[in-house]
Parts: sequence; structure tokens; C-alpha cells
Amino acid sequence: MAKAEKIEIYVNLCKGCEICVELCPVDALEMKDFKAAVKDLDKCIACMQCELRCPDFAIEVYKQ
Amino acid sequence: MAKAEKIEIYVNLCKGCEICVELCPVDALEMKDFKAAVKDLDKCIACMQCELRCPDFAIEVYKQ
Amino acid sequence: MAKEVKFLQGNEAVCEGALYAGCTFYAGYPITPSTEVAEILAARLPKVGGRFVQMEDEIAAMAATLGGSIAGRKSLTATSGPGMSLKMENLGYGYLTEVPCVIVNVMRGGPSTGLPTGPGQSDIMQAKWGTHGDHPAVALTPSTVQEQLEETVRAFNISEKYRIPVILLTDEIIGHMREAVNMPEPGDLEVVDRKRPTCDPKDYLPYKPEADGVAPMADFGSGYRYHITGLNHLEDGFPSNDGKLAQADEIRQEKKITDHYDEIVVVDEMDTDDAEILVFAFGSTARSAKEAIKMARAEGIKVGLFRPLTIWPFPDKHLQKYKNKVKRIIVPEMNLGMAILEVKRVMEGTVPSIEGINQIDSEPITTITILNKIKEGK
Amino acid sequence: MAKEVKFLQGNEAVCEGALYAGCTFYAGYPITPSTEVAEILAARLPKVGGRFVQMEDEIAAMAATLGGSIAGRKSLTATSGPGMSLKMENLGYGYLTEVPCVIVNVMRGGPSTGLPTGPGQSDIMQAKWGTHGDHPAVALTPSTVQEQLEETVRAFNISEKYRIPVILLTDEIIGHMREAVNMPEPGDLEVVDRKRPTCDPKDYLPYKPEADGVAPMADFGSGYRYHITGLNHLEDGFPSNDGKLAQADEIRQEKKITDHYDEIVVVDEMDTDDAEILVFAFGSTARSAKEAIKMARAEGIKVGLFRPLTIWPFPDKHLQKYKNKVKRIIVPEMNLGMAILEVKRVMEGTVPSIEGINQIDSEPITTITILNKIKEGK
Amino acid sequence: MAYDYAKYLRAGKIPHIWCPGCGYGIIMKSIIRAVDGLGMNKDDLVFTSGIGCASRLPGYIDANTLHTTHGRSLGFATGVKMAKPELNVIALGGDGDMTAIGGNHFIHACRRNIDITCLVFNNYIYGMTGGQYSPTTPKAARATTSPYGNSDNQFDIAQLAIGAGASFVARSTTYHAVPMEKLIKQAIEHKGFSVVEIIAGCPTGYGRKNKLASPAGMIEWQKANSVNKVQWDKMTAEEQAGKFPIGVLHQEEKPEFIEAYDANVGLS
Amino acid sequence: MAYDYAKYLRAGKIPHIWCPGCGYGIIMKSIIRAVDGLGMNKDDLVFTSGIGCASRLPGYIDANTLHTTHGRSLGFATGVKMAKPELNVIALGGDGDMTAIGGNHFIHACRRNIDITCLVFNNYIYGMTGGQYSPTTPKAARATTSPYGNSDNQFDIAQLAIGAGASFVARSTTYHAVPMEKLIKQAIEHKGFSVVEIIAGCPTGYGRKNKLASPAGMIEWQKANSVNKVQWDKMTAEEQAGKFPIGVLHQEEKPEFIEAYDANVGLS
Amino acid sequence: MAKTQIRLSGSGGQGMITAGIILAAGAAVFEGKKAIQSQSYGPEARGGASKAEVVISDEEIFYPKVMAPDVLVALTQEAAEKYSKDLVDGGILILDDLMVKEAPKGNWKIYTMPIIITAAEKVGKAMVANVVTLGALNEICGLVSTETLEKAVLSRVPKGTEELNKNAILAGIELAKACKAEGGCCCGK
Amino acid sequence: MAKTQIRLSGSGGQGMITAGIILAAGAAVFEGKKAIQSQSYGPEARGGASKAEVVISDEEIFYPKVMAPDVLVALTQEAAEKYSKDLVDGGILILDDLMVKEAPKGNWKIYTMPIIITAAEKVGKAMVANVVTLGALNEICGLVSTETLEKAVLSRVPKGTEELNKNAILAGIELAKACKAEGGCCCGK
Ligand SMILES: Cc1ncc(C[n+]2csc(CCOP(=O)(O)OP(=O)(O)O)c2C)c(N)n1
Ligand SMILES: Cc1ncc(C[n+]2csc(CCOP(=O)(O)OP(=O)(O)O)c2C)c(N)n1
Ligand code: SF4
Ligand code: SF4
Ligand code: SF4
Ligand code: SF4
Ligand code: SF4
Ligand code: SF4
Ligand SMILES: [Mg+2]
Ligand SMILES: [Mg+2]
Repeated sequence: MAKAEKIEIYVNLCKGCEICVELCPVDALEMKDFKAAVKDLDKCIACMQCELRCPDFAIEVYKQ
Repeated sequence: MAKAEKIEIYVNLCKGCEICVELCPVDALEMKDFKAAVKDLDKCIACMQCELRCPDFAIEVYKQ
Repeated sequence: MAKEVKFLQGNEAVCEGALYAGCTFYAGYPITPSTEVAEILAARLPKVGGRFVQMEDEIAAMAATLGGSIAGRKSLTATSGPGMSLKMENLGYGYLTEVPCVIVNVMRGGPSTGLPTGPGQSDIMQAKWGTHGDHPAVALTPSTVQEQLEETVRAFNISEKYRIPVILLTDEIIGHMREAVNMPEPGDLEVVDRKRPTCDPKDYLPYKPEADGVAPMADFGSGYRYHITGLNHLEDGFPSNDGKLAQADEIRQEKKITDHYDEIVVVDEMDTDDAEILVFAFGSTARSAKEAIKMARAEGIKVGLFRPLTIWPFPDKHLQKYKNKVKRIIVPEMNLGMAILEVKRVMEGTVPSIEGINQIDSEPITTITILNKIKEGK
Repeated sequence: MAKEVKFLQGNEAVCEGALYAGCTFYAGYPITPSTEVAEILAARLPKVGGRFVQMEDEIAAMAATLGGSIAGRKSLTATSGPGMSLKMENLGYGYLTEVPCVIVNVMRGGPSTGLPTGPGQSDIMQAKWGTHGDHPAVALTPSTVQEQLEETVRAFNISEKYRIPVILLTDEIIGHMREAVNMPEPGDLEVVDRKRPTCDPKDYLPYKPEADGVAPMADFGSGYRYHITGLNHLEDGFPSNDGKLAQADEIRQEKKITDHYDEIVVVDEMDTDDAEILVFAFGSTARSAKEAIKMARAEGIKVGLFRPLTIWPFPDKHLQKYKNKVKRIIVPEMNLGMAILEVKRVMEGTVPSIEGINQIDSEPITTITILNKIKEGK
Repeated sequence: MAYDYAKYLRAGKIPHIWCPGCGYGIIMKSIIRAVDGLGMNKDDLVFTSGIGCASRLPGYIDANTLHTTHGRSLGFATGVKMAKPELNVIALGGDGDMTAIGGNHFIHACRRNIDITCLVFNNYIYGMTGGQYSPTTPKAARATTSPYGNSDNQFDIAQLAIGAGASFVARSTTYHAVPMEKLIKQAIEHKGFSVVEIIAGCPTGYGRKNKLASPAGMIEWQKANSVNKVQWDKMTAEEQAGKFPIGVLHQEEKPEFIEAYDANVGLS
Repeated sequence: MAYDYAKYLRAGKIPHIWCPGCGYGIIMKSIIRAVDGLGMNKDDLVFTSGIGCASRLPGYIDANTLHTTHGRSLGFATGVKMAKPELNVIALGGDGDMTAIGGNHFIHACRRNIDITCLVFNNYIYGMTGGQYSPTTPKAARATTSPYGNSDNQFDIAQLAIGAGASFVARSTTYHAVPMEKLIKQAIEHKGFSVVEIIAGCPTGYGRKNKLASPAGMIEWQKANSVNKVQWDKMTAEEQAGKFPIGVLHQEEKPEFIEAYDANVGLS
Repeated sequence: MAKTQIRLSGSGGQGMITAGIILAAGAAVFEGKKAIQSQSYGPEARGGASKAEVVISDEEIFYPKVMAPDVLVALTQEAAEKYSKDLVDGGILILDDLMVKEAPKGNWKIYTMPIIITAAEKVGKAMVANVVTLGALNEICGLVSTETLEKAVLSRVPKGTEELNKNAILAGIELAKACKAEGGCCCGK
Repeated sequence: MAKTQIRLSGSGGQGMITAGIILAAGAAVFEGKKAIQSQSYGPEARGGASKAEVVISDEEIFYPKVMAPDVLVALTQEAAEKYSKDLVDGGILILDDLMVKEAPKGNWKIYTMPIIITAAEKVGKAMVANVVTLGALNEICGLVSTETLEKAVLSRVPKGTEELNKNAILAGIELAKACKAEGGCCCGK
């Protein structure tokens, strides 16, 4: 299973819609102060769902 | 075969389009001075094509 | 018994006015800042046996509004600048065929899409000249939420009485603000219904005017079968190429409005008796003007307010009284100078100075701006 | 070498003018009495590498005309009253986004469908006020077939020079009559092309005016990637809610035209030096006016002709010369009184009598009618 | 006894303005026979139209008639019908009126499924304005604005109506004067939005420029190129080429707009 | 390395104006990946739009961008394309923009088969004006102008396009961000008029009023209710009920308008 | 010739408008005269009775329409009736004998001649009736030179029909001559 | 009280507009005062930061908008920054302590209080934050009587939520009292 090296979240761009959090198949993300945040990078399987569907260019997943 | 008793042509209404003359299957009508006219009432089989397709309410066929 | 007081938004008051006047049909297409009129009537109309429809665009909305009226219902449509521009062709049809209805234009900012959520008063001239060809026009310009209600009723009344589409020319400020309104009870305000024919249907001539220049109008489906066309037509409603008759008919149509100037044109004049300065202001702008005048009067300046509630027909007659009387006229308006052109035309050089305050920056013209202009002494 | 003389229909001359000016795109929707413009250009444009398209309606036609110009072609559309009313929204877009193009309105009779095959001059005010919001406007009114050609070229020139849609406001009489035309050869008439940017694309600001108030305009696809919007926008073309800047931009747009009044406004003045009576006439009506004046002069009456070839901007400055000078102004027009309102406004009461001749019976106003009015002495 | 058209005609309005041989007179007669056959009360009958030769029809019919602006027939009709759903509303227009400038109202009326009968007189041309090409002018055909032959693709009006959601769609021709009458009857009786496209000859605007035979020749052409729907469905694509199906092309049950509205808002 | 969207975005214009969770950001990214994937030159790329939330998109893209009047995107696009056929023109708009007020231009562009790529952002609502029902708002759904639930019938945009004559018609959703990108690519590469309808969530205008879950819930809904065309064709009507097909729904070879015109009038 | 007002009328397809254009163009382009041609349309632009009007003058023409024609050509009964109403007293009326069964009454110089028949039978093509008309009209009224008329006609007709049209002009001239000789009618009626 | 200009601001869904309407309606309908409520919209009418403005006066109100507020309530940081710019010198600024991390600077009397938390936790429903706001605002500024405020609130809330809303008002009043007592901040910070 693929892994992520890094998940970058730009809080200035994040509008807190929770799409990434809710669509993450492995629950690797969470909301913090109305913005998305990484909950557990290790869980991430680098499926890219969050990056693909973030409407605000606010999250980037760097594969290992 | 049906027959017509009378074919009425209203020359004040007839615009001389020749539709009736050309569509008559038995050549019972003709043009006269740019208006439709009965050529041969006997030939008429009262098929009503002329009346149906005269755009100007100018021809009426009375069946026997 | 004290009247019920409601705290209403301007657009809501338009709906109350429409319902009071007996409106039972609305066809529209949404556009900021007029959408509340549609939204409220969508909920309210069915409760009074009326129907609401959202059409595919403003052209269809204007068409359906006229269609509803032709079938006998008092009909309303509401829109704003871009939608108003689209309605122009069918509005012209409404004039020529003399179909009553009310069109609300909640004026917003800018030409084209402009500043869609801001206010403006730049559609004044369009309300008279927007469609091609000659025709009379009636447009009303309320300044308060109370007037939004009352002028809507009056718009329907004029429209029904004179068989003419009437424009309620309000703006985003009045449309969106909320104020207390004394709710009229049945009977408080006059409600006019169009004249309907009483003659034998076979004698009915849909454009044969009575003494007031207006012909009775039959509802479609009421047994009076007749023809309506946007071609120039005769008294029987059928088209004619006779230019002389067409001309006579169009002059009659103009006259049916100009002959009733006194009934149609309403002007609010305040402190004008001894005024040396007149402020000509309408709609939301007139609010600041009124305050500015009060402040100026307090300082002893002889200034008065001329506030047309009817902007079309233009209040020539009312205004002419001030010819050779006032020394200055100030015309504040949220456009680059429209009503001022008419004021100049009417005053025919008899007023030494006619000055505009023209602001199209999406902000209402303030009391201070007008007061300063008054004090400027030119 | 003698010029080639062609015997052309007025609408045909418009096409010759457009081709002379370098028009290579036409988008339209047919309507009497303007259809010949489309029909001729459908045949002629491909021969000069141009394209013709019949759109689904006038709204689309106006849109495509603007689109063609944005991609760099001089573009034309032609229509008449009802079609003109439909174009209003997109015409307003053309003003705010400053896209050059020419719109021909062959004025016909009546409001709405009216008297579609007859002439009229009732769209004068619409040409200025038809779309919502503030904007400058330019409209030209030729009187001869020769002028149909030349004014079409001038319409394109103004449009290109000042980045503004220009209306050629002709009428059914001039549009459909045929007269001899001296065909201009290349170089005879000035042909103006819009300023295009020469700067580095990354420095390009599509609405940053040069000294003349006009910004260079880049063709789409020429390497200058930029944004066009009907929202109020900044110099970079992007929308802004800053009302103050919006206001400044709209004032700049008005000024780009008013500042060039002398270049844009052309008036033909005949026998006016000693005139006590002025006839203000335009378009086909001016023909009869000219003849009537010649006849009146022959009888010793001091009458002159004031014939605007540019009706918008209104020729205020030219007309003001006659303030306190002429005793009467007669304004014959095929409408119920439009240009006369402007004349009254400009003359500010300095002319004892301003009288209209208003005829909308589908017939041209005759020489005799005007002559009689001149002689009436009021 | 000959058919008594006069009953539904306005006295003194005939002869109509249509050119010699114009197919529209044939359609008018079929319409009259249809409404007469249904025994419709003239007081409850509304005809609306836009602008064009076709749109002049309502002026001749003794009913409530509304000759509106170009393309807007259905917009007005919608207002009339919503104000008084008990009226029978027939909205008509030419191919240009209904599918060029009026195309948007056409597809939306189809979508809404409002109980209006819509008759599209398709003569493949803008007749009234002298013969410019329309959205149905055949490829390569000459029109005043297609001097090199028409380059544009065509609408199949019936397919457009079906795609937009109309619940009754039929096609006929002036050759088929009697079947046309029946289709119009069916369309009127159908609850919901019904479209009947009627192919008609325009000798003046279309025929002349396209070296088509006489008015009668245009009618013969219709006969030769139309195929009954039942048979059409059995034909191969090659056999279908250049021909068109006639008859009822589509029919479905679907909630009618005003009924649905009234039920929804508590009016019924 | 994360995807470099910045290459096609205008500097300093992000964050965009769309609401939190609006599906349009997802579409914008798919569009960028599509044009980037095709290696398109920004100088030759034109985006036109009308008015609405969707229509704000061109402002963010570094290309030749034209934000026009409500519904008229395709009219302007037609002018641009005819003036310079060598440009790649993408016309986009919302369901209201393209199929309500712009419906006529939509069907005529389909008919003409002009080589423009048309993207319809279907969020089932008029988003920009605050949530009035649109021609695609589902039956019974609440909108500010359907307080009793929507009574109106819906367009099937893809069927409308097919009925009008479009030569490439596809549908996707914001759930299918990658397939959407591929469909957009195919649409751009198709010679002729191509339509891609994209279902997108509008949490503000539609979701709130219809007790729909979060933005993510709306995306999940798209996943649950869309069916690939191949599979769709195998389903029974009952199985299809309430669902919609995605993928390429129609594709045909048909003369492109400008090519046909140029050949016809001797320009090519 | 100060100013002559001419009206050419008939039914839609008879080419009267083309005839009017040819005549006016001839006068304007080849003889440097002032000339204006105009026409009127029915409800929007369709078939039916039609007329073309021509004004020819040595001086500038202002009012472009014919107010009261000096000359009227009518090739149909309907046109003759409709358009003769304002023909000036003492004016010239040229009628086709086949189509106009009954000449309208007035104080006019009336010429009735077989224009259509001549075109169809003598010249060989009914279509050129309008050119025959021009030949006859010009012979009677002397509006332009025969060379001008020929040049004007040839500049507006399709290639390959030059001879046909020249013959039509000549046939028209002959008709007019015969007609004048016989005092207004050359149909032998 | 001659004329008080009040601005209530926050983000789209926080109900500040409703709060403004309730306050103005209360003053106008139940106390016979003059009151105007207005609001502004983003580019066309969509989400984002929003504000409601209320003017209350004993006399007729002409200019309907707030030119420079005497009182500003801000429930988000963005609103606080954007809308405090023209707050009058010496004006009142009421902030939510959770959402506004950094109070804008100015010569104002600033009250920072846990409005949102109170609504969610103490009253039990985050949705009534706007009514809590009204309670607090009115307690601080004394715009209308508490009865009026209660009547105004109850006339605009859904049936069945009366108790909830009454509690919200009271909670707001309490907050304000505590806050005043502690000199502007009752969050214990
Ligand atoms: C807004 C507007 N645009 C254009 C016209 C001109 N016009 C009148 S009828 C017509 C088209 C007629 O074609 P069609 O609808 O097919 O009817 P037909 O005459 O062929 O029966 C046009 C373009 C008009 N009257 N109004
Ligand atoms: C002529 C005109 N009518 C109405 C409007 C108001 N308006 C702006 S956007 C819009 C509809 C938006 O809906 P849609 O096209 O579906 O786009 P969305 O906002 O949902 O993306 C409307 C009605 C307008 N700007 N212009
Ligand atoms: S999807 Fe994007 S905007 Fe939404 S919460 Fe996640 S990072 Fe933020
Ligand atoms: S890449 Fe996939 S697994 Fe990793 S955080 Fe994003 S959605 Fe979750
Ligand atoms: S079909 Fe009618 S109009 Fe035509 S020729 Fe026959 S009778 Fe006359
Ligand atoms: S009824 Fe039939 S057979 Fe008799 S004349 Fe008419 S078409 Fe001919
Ligand atoms: S132009 Fe064509 S459609 Fe119109 S009346 Fe003549 S034949 Fe009929
Ligand atoms: S209103 Fe709807 S469509 Fe518009 S930006 Fe917000 S979520 Fe998106
Ligand atoms: Mg047609
Ligand atoms: Mg939408």
C-alpha cells in the first residue's frame, strides 16, 4: 500500500468544508479550529481522494 | 365510384395556385384565366383531394 | 382601532401592496436585488387562489405576465436592470396592445452586470425610452417602505384604469431596507379594476375608447372573442396598414395618459412656498434630501423639496410653477445625470442654476453631501 | 480619374461602407426592413475572407458580433425596432466592456410590431437610453445613400477609435431607396483601426486609458491573455466592488466621448447665417426639410437647416450658437416628439417658439408640410 | 354539403394574406376541422402566435386570438393558461418563430409539460421576411442569406421536443390533410404539452429559390418523402435517408404542470 | 510532487469566491488537468461564461477569458470562434445560465455543431441569486421560490443536447474528478459541438434547504446515484429510477459548422 | 425635363422593381441625371401587388418618393386600379392589354399594349416583359437615350441573355411606336 | 436617545440579520420608535461575511444606512476587522471571545464575551447565538425594554422554541452584566 511522505494543508486557503475529512477512507484527517488538519499521517494510503476533491487547492499529498 | 354533383369554384377566392388542378387524379380540373375551372365534371370521382388541399377555401365539391 | 403595524422589507411591502390590489398572478425570473418579491409571492399567492411561475427568462416572464392579464388576472413581474433590458420588446407589446400589468424594477448599480448588489437610479430614462417606437409611459418612484406598499397599489390602479403597463421604479436601498408599515385595511386604499365590456359580445370593439380615451377590456374566455395584435390595429383589434389611423390611435394612447396628468402625477412638495432653492429628488435619494432640507431650513436657508412619486409622465406642470421663482435647483440622483436633463428642459432657462449631484459608487447619497451642495451657494 | 458611380440601395450602401471600413464579420437575425444588409453581406463577406452567420435571435446576434470583435474582427449587425429592443442588454455589455462594433438600426414604423414595412424615426431616444445604467452613446443619422456608405465608415472609425459600439440610425426610406453613389477608392476615406497593445503582455492592462481616455485593445488569441467582464472592473479587467473606482471608470467612459465632441459630432448647417427660423431635421426627413428651405428662401424667408449627422452625442454645442438668435425652431420628425425634447433642453428658453412636425403615418414628411409650417409664421 | 368552415372563421377576413399555393391555408382548414370535430366552444378556445406568415392564422379564426411578438407565442400562452386553466390553448408559429427566436420557450414548455397544444408550421424558411434560411432549411438549400447554399445543420423539431420532455409529439404534412386533422385532435385531447410539426410548402420564399416545382409539386414532395412511423421503425438507416417519419412519434404519461402545481400548493 | 495547478491559474486570484464545500473548485481542477494534459497553449485558449457562480470560473484561469451576460456565453463564444477558428473555445455556465435563460443558444450551438466545448455545471439550483429553483431542480425539492416543493418537471440536459443535435454528449460528477478530467479532454478533442454536464453540489443554495448532508455528503450522493453508461444500458427501467448515467452518452460524426461553411463559401 | 415621377406596377414576379432600378440607374449612371428609385412592401416583405417608383430630374431630388406620378405602368388589373388613383391630370397610363381588362378612368393619355404577349411570343420569354415595358415606356416618355437604356439593361441582366434583352427593348420600342401611331392602343381592339 | 446606529456582523449562517430585524422591529412595532434595518450583500446574494445594520431613533429616520456605527457586534474575526473601521470614537464593540482572537484596536469600549459558547453550552443550541447577542447588546446599550425584546424575539421564532429563546435572552443579559462588572471581559482572560 502506498504511503504519503507529507500532507500539506494551507490554512489560508482551507475553507473548512470537511470534504477531505469525510471522504478520507482511512480517517487520516480531522478538523481543527474549523480547518482541516492531519490526524495521523501513518494511516494515509496516499489515495489522493482528499487532494482531488478539495475545492480550494488547500491540501496536497506528497507520495513517498 | 362516387361522383360529384357539382364543383363550386369561387373565383374571387381562387389565387390560381393550381394545386387542385395538379393534384386531381383524373384531370377533371383546369386553369382558365389564371383561376381554377372545371374541365370535365363527369370525370370527377369526388375524391375531395382538391377541396381538402385548396389553401383558399375556393373550391367545394358536392358529392352526389 | 389602531392599524396593524408590520415591520417590512421594501420588497416585502411591494408584495403586500400587490396582494392588497388584488394581484393573483406572478411570472418572473430571479435577479438580485428583486428576488424577494418572487420568493414571497411564491409562498403567498396560492393562499389567495393565485399562481406563481418562474419562467425560463425575463422575456418569457414579461410575456406570461401579459398573458395572465389578458386572461383577466392582475399580474405582476419584478426584475432589475439586465432583466429590464430584456423585457423591453414585450413591454412595448404591452403598451401597444394596452394590457394592464405592473413591472417592478429594483434598480441596482451600473450598466450591464455592473455592481449587482449595490443601488442605482440609472434606469430612469430607460423606463420611458427603453423600447422602440412611440408610446406613453407611467413610472412611480417610492421613497419609503410604506410607499412601496401604497405605490404598488397605485401602480395597479393606474394600470387597470388606463390599460397600460406601469413600472414601479424602486431601488436596492428601499427594496432591501426594513421599516414599520401601517397596514391598510380593506377599503383604506382605493382599488381599481379595469373596465370590462357590458355590451353584446358581437358589438364589442376592444380598442374603441370611451370618453376617457380607454376602451373596456374583456378577459379571454369571457365570451368576448376578439383579436389582439402588436401590429398597428383598428378599433376592432385587427391589423391595418392605414398609417393615418395608426397615427390617430397612437396619439389617442398618448393622450389617455397626458389627459389624466392630474390623476396620475403625484408630487410631494415640502417647504417650497418661499423656497429660493429647490431640491428635486426621488426614490431613496429623496430621504437624504428631506433631511438635508430640514437641516438647511434650521440654518435659515430657503430651500424646499420637490419629490415626484410619479417620474413618468414627468411632472412638468408641477415643476413649471417654480419657473422664474427659484434661483437654484439641485438634482441629486444615483446616476450620471438623467432627471436633471428633464428638469432643464422643463425650466426653459428660467432658473439661473440647475446643478446635479451624481453618485454611482454603490453608496446612497448622504444628507451631508446634499446639505453641502445646498450651502455651497454655487 | 473619375470615380466609379454605382446606383445603390441604401442598405446596399451600408454594406459597401462596411466592406470599405474593413468589416469581416457579420452576425444577425433577419428583420424587415434591414434584411438586405444581411443578404448582401452573406454573399460578399466570403469574398474578402470574412464570415457571415445567422444566429438564432437578435440577442445571440449581438453577442456574436461582440465576440467577433473581441477576437479582432471589425463586426457588424443590422436590425430594426423589435430586434433593437432585444439587443439592449448585450449592447450595454458592449458599452461597459468597451468593445467596438457597429449596429445598424433601420427604423420602421410603430412601437411593437407596428407598421413593419413603413418608415419611422421613433428609436432616437432608445439609441441613447435603451439599455439600463449609465453609458456613453454614439448614433449617426445619414440622409442620402451616399451618406449611408460614408457614415457607415465613420461609424466603424468612431467605434474603433473610442472602443464603443456605434449605432447607425437610419430608416426604411433611406434604407430602401436607390441613388447614385460615388464609390470611394482606397485612401479616399479615412479608415481607423483600434489601438492594439505593443507592451509586454505581462504589463498589459486592458482598461488603462491613454491620454485620449481609451485603452489599447488586444485581440483574443494574440498573446495578451486578459479578462473581460460586464461587472464593474478595474484597469486590469477584473471585477471589483469598489464603488468609487467604478464611478471613476464610468465617468472616464463618458468623457472619452464628450471630450471628443468636435471629432464625433458632425452637423450640416445650410443657410443658417442670417436665419430667423431654423429647421432641425435628420435622416430622411432632412431631405424634405432641405427642399422646403430652398423653396422658402426663394420666397425670401430667412430659414436655415440644422441637420445633425451625429444625433448622439446630441449636438448641444453646435445648437447653442443659435441661442437668442433664431426666433423659431421647427423639428419635423417621424415620431411623436423626441429630438424636439432635446432641442428644447439645449435652447433653454432662448427661442420664442420651438415647434414639432410629428408624423407617424408610415409616409415620409413632405416638403410641402414643412414649407407650410415654415410659412405659418406661428 | 361541403364542409362549413365559416363557422370557425371570422366574417370578412378571407381571402387571407398568404401567397397563392401557400400550404398554410391547408393547415388552417385541418385545424378548423379538428376543433370542430371535437365540438370545441369558441369562447373557451385560445389561439396564440408569434410573428411570421404562420402566425397570421389566429386573425382568421373566430376565437380568443393573440398575435404576439416574434417567438413569444408560448410565453404568452403560458400566462393565459395559468390564469385560466379551463381554457383550451393552442399556440402556433413557424419554424423560425418556434425554434429559432422562440426555441427557448419551446423547450421549456416541453419540459414543463403544461397543457398547451403547440403547432409548428415548418416551411423550412423564414417566409414573412422574404426567404432567409431557418434552423430547418435543408443543407445546401438556397435562401436569401445562403447564396452559396446552406452550410448550417438542421433541427429535427420532433427530436428536439422529445429531448426537451414533451409528452406528445407528432408530425404531419399538408399532403396529409386528413391525418393531420386527426393528429391535431389527438394533440388537443392529450393532457400535457403536445407538439405537432406540420411540413408545409412555401412556394414564394423557399420553392422559387430551390427550383422546386409548383405548390402542388411541393405537396407531392411531402407525399414522396414522408413515411408512416410504424413503417419508419422497420426501415434501415439507408432507407430512411432523406425521408422523415410522420404520425405520432412519441407519447407518454407525465404530470401536467398546472395540475401538479395546484396539487402541490394546495389549490386543488 | 503535487499537481501544479498554478501554471493555469491567475496569480493572486485564489481563494476563489465560491462557498466552503462548493463543488465548483473540484471542477476547476479537473478542467485545468484536462487542458494541461492536452498540452494546450494558454494563448490559444478561450473561456467564455455567462452569469452565475459557475460563470465566475474564467476569472481564475490564465487564458483569454470572457465573462459575459447571463445565458449568453455561447453567443459570444460563437462570435469568437467564427472570427478565429484556430482558437480553442470552452464555453461554460450553470444549469440556469445554459439551460434556463441560455437554453436557446445551447440548443442552437448543438444544432450548428460548431467546434466549441460546452461545460454545464449542474448544481440543480440558481446558486448566485440565493437558491431559486432551476430547470434541473428535482421535483418536490425546496428552493426559495418553491416553498411548497418544486412542481416543475426537469430537463435531462444530456437528452436535450442529443435532441438538439450535439455530436458529443457526456456527463460526470464532482465525485468522479478523474473520469471528469478524461471526459473534458475527450470533449475538447472532439471536432464539433461537445457538451459535458457536470453534477456539482451547492451546499449553500441547494443543500441547506433540502436537508442534504454536508458538502461531502453531496459528493457521496453523486457516487451513489450515478451509473456508468455501459452498465446503465443493461439496467431495467425500475433499476434506473432515481439514478442517472455518466460517461460518454452520445457521440457521432457530423459536419462541423465552420468547416462546412468555409468549404461551402470557398474560404477553405 | 425638370422632374418626372414614374410608377411601375404589377404583381410580385413581373420584374417591375428591376425595371425601375434599371431605368433610374441608367439615368443616374450613364446620363449624370439625378434619379431615385424606391418601392413599397406589403406586410413585412412578401408577394402580392408591387410597385416601383422612379423620380428622374436634372436637379437634386429631395423627397424620394413619388407623390403623384406623371407616368404609370400597370401590368395587372389590381395594380391599375390601386395605383392609378393619384396619377396626375393629363398623365400617361401604360397598360398591358392581357392583364388589364378594364382601364381605370381618368383624364389621362392611355396606352394599352400587349406587353406580356409580346415578351412571351415575339421576344420568346415571358420573363423579359419588364424589359419590353422599359423599351415602350422610354419610347413614349423619352426619359433616357436608347443607348443608355441598352447599357443600363445589359449591366443588370445575366450573362448570355444580352441578345434576348436587346430584342426585348426593341420590341418595346416597336410596341410604343405602333401604339402612338394608332392613338393609344395597338392591340387592334 | 436621539439616534443610535448599530451594526451586527458575523459570518453567513450566524443569524445576525435576523437579530437586526428583531431588534429594529421591536423598537418600531412595540415601542413606537422609528427604526430601520438594512443589510448588505456580497457579489449577488451568496454566503460569506455579512452584516445587518439598525438605526433606532425617536424621530423620523431619513438616511437609512449606518454611516458610522455607535455600536458594533462582531462574531467573527473577519467581521471584527472589516466592520470596526468606522466605529465612532468612544463607541461600543461587542466581540465573541471564541471567534475573535484579536480585538481590533481603537478608542472604544470593548466587551468580549463567550456568546457562541454560551448559546451552545448554556442555552443548549448554537443556533440561538444571535438571540444571546441581542440580550447582551440590549443590556449594554438599553435600546428597548426587556419585555419588548422578548416580544420581538418571540414574534419571529418558530413555534416550540419559545422557552429556548427566552433563556437565550436571559443568558445574554447575564453575560452582559458579568462583562460590565468585570470591566469589559467576562471570559476570565
Ligand atoms: C424580434 C423580431 N425579430 C425579427 C423579426 C422579423 N421576422 C418576422 S417573421 C420572421 C420569421 C418568419 O419565419 P417563420 O417563423 O418560419 O414563419 P413563416 O413566415 O415562415 O411562416 C422574422 C425573422 C421580428 N418581427 N421580430
Ligand atoms: C438577465 C439576467 N437575469 C437574471 C440575472 C440574475 N442571475 C444571476 S446568476 C443567475 C442564475 C444562476 O444560476 P446558474 O446559472 O445555475 O449558476 P450557479 O450560480 O448555480 O452556478 C441569475 C438568475 C442576471 N444576472 N441577468
Ligand atoms: S477539502 Fe479543502 S477546503 Fe475543505 S476542509 Fe479539506 S482542505 Fe479545507
Ligand atoms: S490521500 Fe487518501 S488516505 Fe491520505 S489523507 Fe488523503 S484521502 Fe486520506
Ligand atoms: S387550389 Fe384553390 S386557390 Fe389553388 S387554383 Fe385551385 S381553387 Fe384556386
Ligand atoms: S374531387 Fe377529386 S376527382 Fe373530383 S375534381 Fe376534386 S380532385 Fe378531381
Ligand atoms: S411567403 Fe411562403 S409562407 Fe409566407 S404566405 Fe407566402 S408562401 Fe406562405
Ligand atoms: S451558492 Fe452554491 S454554487 Fe454558488 S458558490 Fe455557494 S455553493 Fe457554490
Ligand atoms: Mg417558416
Ligand atoms: Mg446552478
